[in-house]
Amino acid sequence: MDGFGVTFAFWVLTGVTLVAALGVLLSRNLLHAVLFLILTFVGMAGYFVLLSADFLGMAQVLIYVGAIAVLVLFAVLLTPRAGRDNGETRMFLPALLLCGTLLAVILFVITDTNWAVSEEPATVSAAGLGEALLSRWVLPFELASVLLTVALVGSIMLVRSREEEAEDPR
Amino acid sequence: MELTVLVFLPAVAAIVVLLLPARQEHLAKYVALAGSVATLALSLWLFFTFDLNESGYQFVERREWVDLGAFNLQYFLGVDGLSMPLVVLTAFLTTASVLVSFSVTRRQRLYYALLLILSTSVLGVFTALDFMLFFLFWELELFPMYLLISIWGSGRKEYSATKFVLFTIAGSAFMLVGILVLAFSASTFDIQVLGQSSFDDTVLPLRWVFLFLFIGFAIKLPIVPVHTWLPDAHSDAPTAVSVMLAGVLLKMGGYGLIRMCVTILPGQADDLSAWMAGAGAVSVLYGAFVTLRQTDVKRLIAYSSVSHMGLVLLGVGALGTTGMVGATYQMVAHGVITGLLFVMIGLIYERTHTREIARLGGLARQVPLLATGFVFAGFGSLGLPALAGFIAEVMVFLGAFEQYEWAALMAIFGVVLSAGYILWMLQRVVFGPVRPEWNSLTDQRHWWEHSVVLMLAALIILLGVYPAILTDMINPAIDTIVLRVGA
Amino acid sequence: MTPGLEHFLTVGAILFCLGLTIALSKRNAIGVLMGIEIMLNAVNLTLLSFARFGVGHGPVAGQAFVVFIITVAAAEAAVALALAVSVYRNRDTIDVDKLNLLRS
Amino acid sequence: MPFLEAAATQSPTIDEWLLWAILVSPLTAWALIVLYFRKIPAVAGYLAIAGIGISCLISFVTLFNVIDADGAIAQHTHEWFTAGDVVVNLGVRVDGLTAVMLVVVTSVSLLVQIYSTGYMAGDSGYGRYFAHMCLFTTAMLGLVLADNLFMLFIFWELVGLSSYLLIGFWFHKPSAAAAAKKAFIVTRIGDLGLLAALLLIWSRAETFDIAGIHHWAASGEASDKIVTLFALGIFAGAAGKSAQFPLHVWLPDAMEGPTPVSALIHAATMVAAGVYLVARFFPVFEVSTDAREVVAWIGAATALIAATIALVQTDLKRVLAYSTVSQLGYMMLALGALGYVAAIFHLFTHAFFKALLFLGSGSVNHGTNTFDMRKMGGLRAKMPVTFWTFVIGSLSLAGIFPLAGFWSKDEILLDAWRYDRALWFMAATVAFMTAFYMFRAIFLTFFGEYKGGEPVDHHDPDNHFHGDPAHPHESPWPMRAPLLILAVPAVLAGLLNVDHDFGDFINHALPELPHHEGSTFEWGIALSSLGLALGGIGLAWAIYYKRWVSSASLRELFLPLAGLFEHKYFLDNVYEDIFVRGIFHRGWNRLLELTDRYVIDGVANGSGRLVRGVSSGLRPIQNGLLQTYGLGFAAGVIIFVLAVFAANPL
Amino acid sequence: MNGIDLVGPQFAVLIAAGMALLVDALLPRQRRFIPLVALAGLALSVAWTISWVSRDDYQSAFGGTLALDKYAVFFYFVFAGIAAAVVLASIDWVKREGRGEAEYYALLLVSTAGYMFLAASRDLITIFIALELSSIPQYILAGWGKDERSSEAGLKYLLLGAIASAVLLYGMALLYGFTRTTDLGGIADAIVAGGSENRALLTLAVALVIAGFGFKMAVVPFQMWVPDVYQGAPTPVAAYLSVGSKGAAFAVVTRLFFEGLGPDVASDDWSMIFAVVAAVSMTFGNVMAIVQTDIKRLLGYSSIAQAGNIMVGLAAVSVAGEEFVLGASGVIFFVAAYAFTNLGAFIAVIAISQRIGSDRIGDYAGMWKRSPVLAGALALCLVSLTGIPPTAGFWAKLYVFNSAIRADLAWLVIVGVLNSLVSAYYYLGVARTMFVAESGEEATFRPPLGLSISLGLATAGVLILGLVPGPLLDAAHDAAETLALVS
Repeated sequence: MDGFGVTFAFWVLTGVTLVAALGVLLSRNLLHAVLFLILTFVGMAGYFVLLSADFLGMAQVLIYVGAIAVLVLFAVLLTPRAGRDNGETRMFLPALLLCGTLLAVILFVITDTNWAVSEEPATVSAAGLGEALLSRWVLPFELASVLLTVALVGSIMLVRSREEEAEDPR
Repeated sequence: MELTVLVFLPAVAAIVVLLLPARQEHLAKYVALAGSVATLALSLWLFFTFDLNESGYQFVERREWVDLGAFNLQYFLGVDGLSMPLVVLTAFLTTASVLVSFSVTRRQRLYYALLLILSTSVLGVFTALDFMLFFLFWELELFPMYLLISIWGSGRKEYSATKFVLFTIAGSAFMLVGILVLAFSASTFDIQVLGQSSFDDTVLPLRWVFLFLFIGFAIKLPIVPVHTWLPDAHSDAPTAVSVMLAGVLLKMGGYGLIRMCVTILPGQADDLSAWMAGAGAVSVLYGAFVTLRQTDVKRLIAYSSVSHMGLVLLGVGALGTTGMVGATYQMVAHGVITGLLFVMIGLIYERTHTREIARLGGLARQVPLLATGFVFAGFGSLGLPALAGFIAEVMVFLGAFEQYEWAALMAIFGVVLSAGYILWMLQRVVFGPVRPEWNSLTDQRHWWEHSVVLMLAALIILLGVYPAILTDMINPAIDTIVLRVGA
Repeated sequence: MTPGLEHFLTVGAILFCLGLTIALSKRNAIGVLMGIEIMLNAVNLTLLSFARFGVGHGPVAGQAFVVFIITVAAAEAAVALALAVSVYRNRDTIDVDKLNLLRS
Repeated sequence: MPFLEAAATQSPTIDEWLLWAILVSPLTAWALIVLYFRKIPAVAGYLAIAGIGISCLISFVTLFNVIDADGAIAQHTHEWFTAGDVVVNLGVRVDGLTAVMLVVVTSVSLLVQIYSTGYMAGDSGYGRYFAHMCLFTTAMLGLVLADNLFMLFIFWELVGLSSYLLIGFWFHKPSAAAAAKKAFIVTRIGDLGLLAALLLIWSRAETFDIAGIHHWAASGEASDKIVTLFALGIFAGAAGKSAQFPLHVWLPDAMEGPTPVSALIHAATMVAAGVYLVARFFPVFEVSTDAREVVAWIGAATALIAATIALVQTDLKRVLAYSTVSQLGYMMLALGALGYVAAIFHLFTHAFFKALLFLGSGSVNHGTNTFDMRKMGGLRAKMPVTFWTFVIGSLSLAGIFPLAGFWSKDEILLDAWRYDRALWFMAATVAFMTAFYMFRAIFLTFFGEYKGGEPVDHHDPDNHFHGDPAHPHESPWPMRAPLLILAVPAVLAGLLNVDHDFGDFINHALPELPHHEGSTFEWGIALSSLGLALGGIGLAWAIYYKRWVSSASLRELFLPLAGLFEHKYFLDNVYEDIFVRGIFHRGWNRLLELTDRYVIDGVANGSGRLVRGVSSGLRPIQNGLLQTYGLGFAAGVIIFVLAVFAANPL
Repeated sequence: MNGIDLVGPQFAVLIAAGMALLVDALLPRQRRFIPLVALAGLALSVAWTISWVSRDDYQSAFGGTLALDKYAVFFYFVFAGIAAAVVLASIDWVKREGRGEAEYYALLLVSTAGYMFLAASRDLITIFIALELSSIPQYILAGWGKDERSSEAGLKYLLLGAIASAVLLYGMALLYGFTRTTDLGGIADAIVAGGSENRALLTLAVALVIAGFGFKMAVVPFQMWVPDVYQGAPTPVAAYLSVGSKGAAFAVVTRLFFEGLGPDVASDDWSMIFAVVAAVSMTFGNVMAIVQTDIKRLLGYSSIAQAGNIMVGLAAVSVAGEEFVLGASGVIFFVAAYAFTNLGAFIAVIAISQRIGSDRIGDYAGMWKRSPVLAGALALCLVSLTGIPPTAGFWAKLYVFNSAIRADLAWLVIVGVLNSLVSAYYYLGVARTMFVAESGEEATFRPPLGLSISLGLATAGVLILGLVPGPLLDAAHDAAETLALVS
C-alpha cells in the first residue's frame, strides 16, 4: 500500500471518522448523534474501500447508512416522550477511564506484536467473496438469513401494539 | 445379597409407608416397625452367622457401577468385625426409635419414611466398601435428618437443623477432597485396595489428605471445637432422632476414623497420633466441664456425648489394638446407653413437656419406673461396671496409656466429671421432693415404651457382662488394621 | 507516512474503545445501541485490515466475517429498537438509568 | 505372662462352684426381688436373708476349709474377654484374708438384714431396700473374691453404686440425695488413682492378676518409682472408699441413709474395703517405703482429725461415723507401719463392734425418732438391751481389756510404736479421744433425763415412724437379736489372735512371710493404752455424768479449736464452696461454657453472619443499572487481560 | 451422507419452527397443536441424531466448519431435551400471555437450533453466527412478557449481550489476525507454528473471546446481567436461558480450547485463570444468593455459582495430558446434569408461581401441604443443586472436582466444596420454607399436564442420573475423547 493518495485518504478518513465518533459521544441531542453516527459509518465505508474491500464498502453504506441508521432514526421518532436527550449517566468518567485503559492495553499489544505482513496486498474480488460465502460458509450464510427472519418476526411481535393484538382474530 | 437386602430393607419400608393412603396413616407406624424389626432380625442373623475366625470382609457383594478407567466406582458391600457390631447397633436403634415414635401424630407417613431412610443411609455407611459409595450414603443421611429435626423438632429447630446440615457438609466437603486425592493416587475408590496401597504425596501432601478426612469424621464424631452443632441438634430434635443421632450417626465418624483415616493412611495416622490422642483427651475433659453447666437435660446429654466421643478419638489415637477395640466398643456402648438416656428423657418430656432441669424434680416418686430407667441409663453413661460403657472406657484408657500416658491420665478425670454431671442431674431431676406441678403425673405406660426401655437396658447389661460377644468379633478386624499401622 | 496494518488497527482500536465508552455512558438506550454499532464497525475495520494485509487464503475469511457481522448488526439493531419501543410503551422512557426495577 | 504362672500354686480345697455360689446367691436374691417381689415386702426381706444366709453358710465352709489348708491360696481363673492385647479374666481367689473378709461381710450383712426387717418395716421402699442390700452384698463379696485387679475394680465400683443407692434410699430428702451423690463422687475421685494403677500395672506388667502383681513387685523388675506410683494409686482408691483424709468428707454425710445401711456399709464392710485393698496389695507396699509412709501418715492424720471432730458432734450417728473414719485411719496407719495383721485384725473386730454400735443407734432412733443426743437422755432404763449392747460396743471400741477392740487396737499401737514414735503418739491420743467421745455419747444418750425425742411429723407422707417418741420403748426382737448376737464377737473376737493364730492364718495370703516380726504383746503399750482409754471414759463421766465441769465452759476454753472441730476443719466449705461452686462451677466451668457459647459457637455463627453481611454488602453492586453492568463487564475484560499478562509475563 | 443429513437435527428443528408459523398462519383453529409441532420437530431431531449414532457415522462437514462428532451429538441430545422440556413448560404460560404463540415456539426452536450449531461449529464465523442465532431469539423471548419487568430484562439482556458480542468479535478478529484463518484446526496449527511469538496478541485475543463467552456462561466478572434477566424474563424463558445458553457457551469454549488453541496455550496461562474465575464465580453466586427473597433471582445467582462449578471442569481441561478428557467430560456431564436439575427447579417454580402468583420465597410456605409433588420435586432439584446424593448434581460436582484434583487444583476443589456449604444454606432455606413453615393458605393444587410431564421428566432424570450415572458418564467420556482425538 503506497502512494500519497492513499496516505492522504487514510488520514482524512481517520480524522472524519474519529471526530464523528467523538461527536456521537459528545453530542447532547440524540438526533445529532444519529447524524454523527451516519458520518462514522460513511467514514468506515471509506476505510473499507481503502482496504480493497470495495464490495463491503458498498454494503456498509447500504446496510448501515441505509438501513441501520434509518432504523435508529425511526426508533428515535417512535419514542417521542423519551426526549431527545443524549446525555451521559454518572458513569461517564469511570467508563472513560476504563475504556482508556482498555485502549492502552490494545495499543500496547498492537505495537508489541510482530505482524506478519505479506508483500502483496491481498485482494478479494466480490465474486471470490460470493463463492466463499456459498461454499465454505454456506451454512452460516443460510443461518444468517434465518437469523434475519427471526429477528424480524420477533421484532414485529414485540412492537405490536395492544390494540393490534386485540384486533387479532385469535 | 444379604447386605443389600439389609441396607435397603428400611428404604423399601419407607416407600411402602409413603405409599399408604392418607386414610391409613395410622398404619405407618406398624409398617415402619415391621420394616425395622425385619432389618434387626436380618442383622442379628448376619451377626450370628459371622465367621469369627475370618479377619477379612464377609458377606461381600461387588458389582461394577461406573467404569471409566480413571473414575471407577463399584457397588461394593461387606462387613468385618469392625462394622458388624455397628450394623446391628443401627438396626437395633432404628427399631428403638420407631418404637419411641409411636406417640408421634403429625405427618406420620413422612416421619417414618424419613426415619427409615435415615436408617438405610447409616447402614450403607457401615457396609460400603467403596469410598465413593460410602460417601454417598454418608451424604444421604443429611436430608432426612434435616427434615426430621426441622419439622418434628422443638425450640429453635430450624436453626439447629440448618446448623447440623452445614457442619456435616463442611466436614464432608473436606472429606470429599481427601477421597478424590486418594482415589487419584490409587486409581480406585475400593477401600479394600486403598487399605493395602501405599501412597505418595501427589496433588496434596498426604498429611493434608489425612487431615481432610479427619476433619470430616471429627465433625461427625464430634470433637471439640467442631462440636457445637451437636447440642443444638440434640436439644431441638424429636426423641427418636436424638436416639438415632447420638446412637448411630455419631458413630459414623468414629467408624470412618478407623476404617478410612487409620487404615488407608497409617503413616500419617502414626505421625499425628499424639495430636489425635490429645484432641480426644481434651474433648473428654472439655465436654465434661461444659456438661456440668447445662440446664437442659438434652443439652446436658449432648455435651456428655461430646465427652464420650472424645474417648473414641483417644482410643483411635493410641493406634493400638486395645485402644481401637475400646473405641469400637465405646461406639456401640455409647450408642445403646445414650440411646436409652434420650429415650428416657423423651418419655419424661412427653409427660412433663419440659426439659429444664430446674423445673423438674422428684420424679422418682411420681413415675418410679421411668426414673429407674433414667437412673439406670445415667449409670451406664457414667461408666459403671457391668454396664456396657465401662468395658469400653477402660479398654480405651488401657490402650491410650500404653501409648500416651499423659493423654490417658488426662482423660480419666472425665470419669469423675461424668459421675459429677450425671449424678447432679439425677439429683435434680429424679430425686428430691416432688414439685407440686408434677403431682398429677401418673405412672401409666404404653407397651412400646416398656419394650424399648427393656430392650435397650437388656442390651446395656449384656454388653457389660459379656463383652466377648463383641470383642471376639472386633479383635481380628482391628488386628489387621493395627498390623498395617505397625508396618 | 504510508498507513500500514498498525495504523488501521490503531484506528480500529480507538473506535472500538470509543464505541464502548459511548455504550457505557449514554443514558438513552438508543445512544447505547449506537455505541455498540460503532464497536462492531471497529471490529469490521480490524478484520478487513487483517484481510488486506493478510497471507495465505485468509483474506476471504476476513471479508466473509465482515459480511456476517454486518448482517447480525442489522438484526441486533432491529431487535434492540423493537425492545426499546416495547420498554417505552411500558415506561414512557428508554433511559437506561431509570430501568432498575430489577436489582440486587 | 510370667507372673501368672508363678501364682499358679493352687491348693484345691474347696469346689469352685461353691465359691461362685457365694456371689451368685445374693445376686439371685437381688434379681428375684427386682423382677418379681419389689412390691411384696414380706417375700423381699426373707429372700434377701435367704440369699445372704446361704452366702454366709458357704463363707464359713470356706473359712474352715482354708483353715484346714493352713491358709493356702486357691485360685480359679477363666478368661472373660480379650480386647486387643488385653486379656481380662474372671476368677476367684481364696486365701486367709479372703476367708476372713467373706465371713465378716456375710455375717454382718446377714445380721443387718435381720435387723432391717424390723427397722424398715412399713417403709414404702421396703422391697427396693432389700434389693439394694443384696446388690451391695454381692458386690462386696465379688470385691473380696476377685483374683485380679480388673475384676476387683468392677466390684469396687459396684460397691460404690450400691452405696449410692442406699445412702440415697430416701431420695425425696434433698439431703439424702445430695449425700448419695457426694459419696459417689468423692469415692470416685479416689478411684481415679485405682484406675490409674490399673492402667499402670497393665502397661508395666501385662497382668491384672493379684498374685502376678505381688510377684511383679517383689521381683524388682520395676523401678521403685513405678512401684510407688502403683501403690499410691491403689491407696488413693482405698482412701476414697475408706474415707481417708482428705477424702473422708462423704462418710459423715452418708449417715443420711437408713441406719442398718450405715451399720453394714459405712461401718463394717464397704469402708473397710479400702483397708482390704491395701492389705491385698500389701506386698507392693512392702516394697515401696515411700508409699507406706504416705499410708501411715495419712492414716494417722485421718484418725486424729476424725476423732477431734467426733468430740463435738451432737448427732449420735455422726459420732459413730467420725469414729469409723477415725478407726479406718487407725487401720491404714497400721498398714503403713507394716502392721498387716494388726490392720486386718482391727478391721475384723471393728466390723462387729461398730456394726453393733450403729445398730444400737438405730434402735435408739427407732424409739425416739431422732439421732440428736440433745433430745435424748435416760434411755438406759427404757431400752436396756440396746443400752447394754451399746456399752459393750463402746467399751470394745475404746479398747478396754479384754474386749475385742483392746486386742486389735493394742496391736496397732504396738506396730506404730515400733515403726515411728510420732505415729504412736498420735494413735495414743486418738485412743484417748475415742474413749472420751464414745462415753460422752453414752452419757448423753442413756443417762440423765429423757428430753422427749423428735415429734412425729404426720404430714410427711414418707414418715413411717410407729409409736410415740415421747415414750420410747425397746425395739422389737428382729432388732434386738442382732444386737445381742453382735455383742458376742465384740467381746470375744479379740481372743482369736492372742496366739497369733489369726495372724499366721492371714499371713499365708502373702506370697512370702513379712520380713518384720509379727506383733507380740507388750505390757507397756497395753497398759498405757488401757490407761488412756480409762482416762477418756473418766473424763466423759466427769463432764457429762457428774457435770463437774460444764461442757459449755469447756467449749469456751478451747473455743478456736472447738470451732474448728465443729466446722469439720472447714473442709466441706473448702471443697464445696470454694472448689466445686467457686472455682469450678462459677469459674472454670462457666468460663468454658461461655467459651463454648461465645467463642467456639460464635465463630461458627459468626462466619454465617459474616457471609450474610458480605452478601448484603455486595448487593448494591447489582443495582439494576445497565451502565453499571456494562462497566463491570468491561472492567472484567481488562482485569482478565491484565491477569493473564501478569500470570504469564511477556 | 448428503447435505441435509449433515444438518438434519438442526434442520428438523428449524423446519418445526417454520411449521409452527405456518400452522399459525394457515390453520388458526389448530393453534393448540403448535406445541406438538414443536415437540415433533424436536423428536425428529433426536431421532435423526440417534440414527447418526446407530450408523456410527461421525465426520466433519461444510469444509470443516461443522464437526459432527460424538461431542456435538451429546449436546444435540442435551439441547433437544432442554427445548422439549421448555416447550412443555411454556404451554400454559404462552396461552395466557396471549402474544403470538407460534412465534414464541418458533423463536425457541430457532434458538435451539443455534445451540446445536454452536456445539458442532469448528469455524469462528460459524460459531459467531450460531451464537447470534441462539442469542437474538433469546433477547426477544426475554422481553416477551407484557409487563415492564420483562421488557426491561429483554432490553438489558440485549444491550449487554451486544456489547459482549462486540468484545467477542474483537477477540475473534485479533485471533484471525494472529493466525489469518477462522478454522479452529487452522488456528491450532498456526499457534503451534508460531511458537512463542506474539504471545501478547494471542493472550489478548483469547481473553476477549473468553470474555465474550463468559457473558453467556454467566461467570464472574461477566455475570451481572444474570439475576436481573432471570428475574425479569418470563419464567419458562429464564429456565431456558439458565441451562441452554450456559451449556452452549461451555460447549463451544471447551471445543475452542481443545481444537482451536490446543493444550499448549491452555495449560500455560489459562488453567489458573479459569480456576480463579471458577472460584470467584462460585463464591460470588453463592454469597449473593444467600440474601435473596425472590426465587428466580436466587436461581439466577445460583446459576452463577453453578457456572463456576462447571468452570472447574474447564480449568482441568486446560491441563495437557491424559487427564484432560476427564475435565472435558466433566464439563459436558455437568451441563447435562445441570440441565435436568435446573430445569426441574424452574419448572416447579413455574408451576408454583402460576398458582400463587408470586415469586417470593416467603410465599412458598406450606407448599408441602398444598402440592406435595411440586414441593418434593423442587426440593429434590435443590438437593441436586447443592450436590447431595443421590442426585445428578452430586455426580456432576464429584466428577468435575475429581478432574480438578487430577489437574493439581486441590485448592479449587476445597473452595468448591466450601461453596457447596454456603449453597446448602440457601437451597435448604427454600426447602425449609416449603416443608416446615406454615401458611394460612391450604388449598391444594396440581400443576397442568405439560408442566407435570416436563417436571416428571426432569426429576426422573435427576434421580436416575443420581442412581445410575454410569451410562451418561460413559457417553460424556466418549464425547470428550472424540474432541481429544480431533486435536
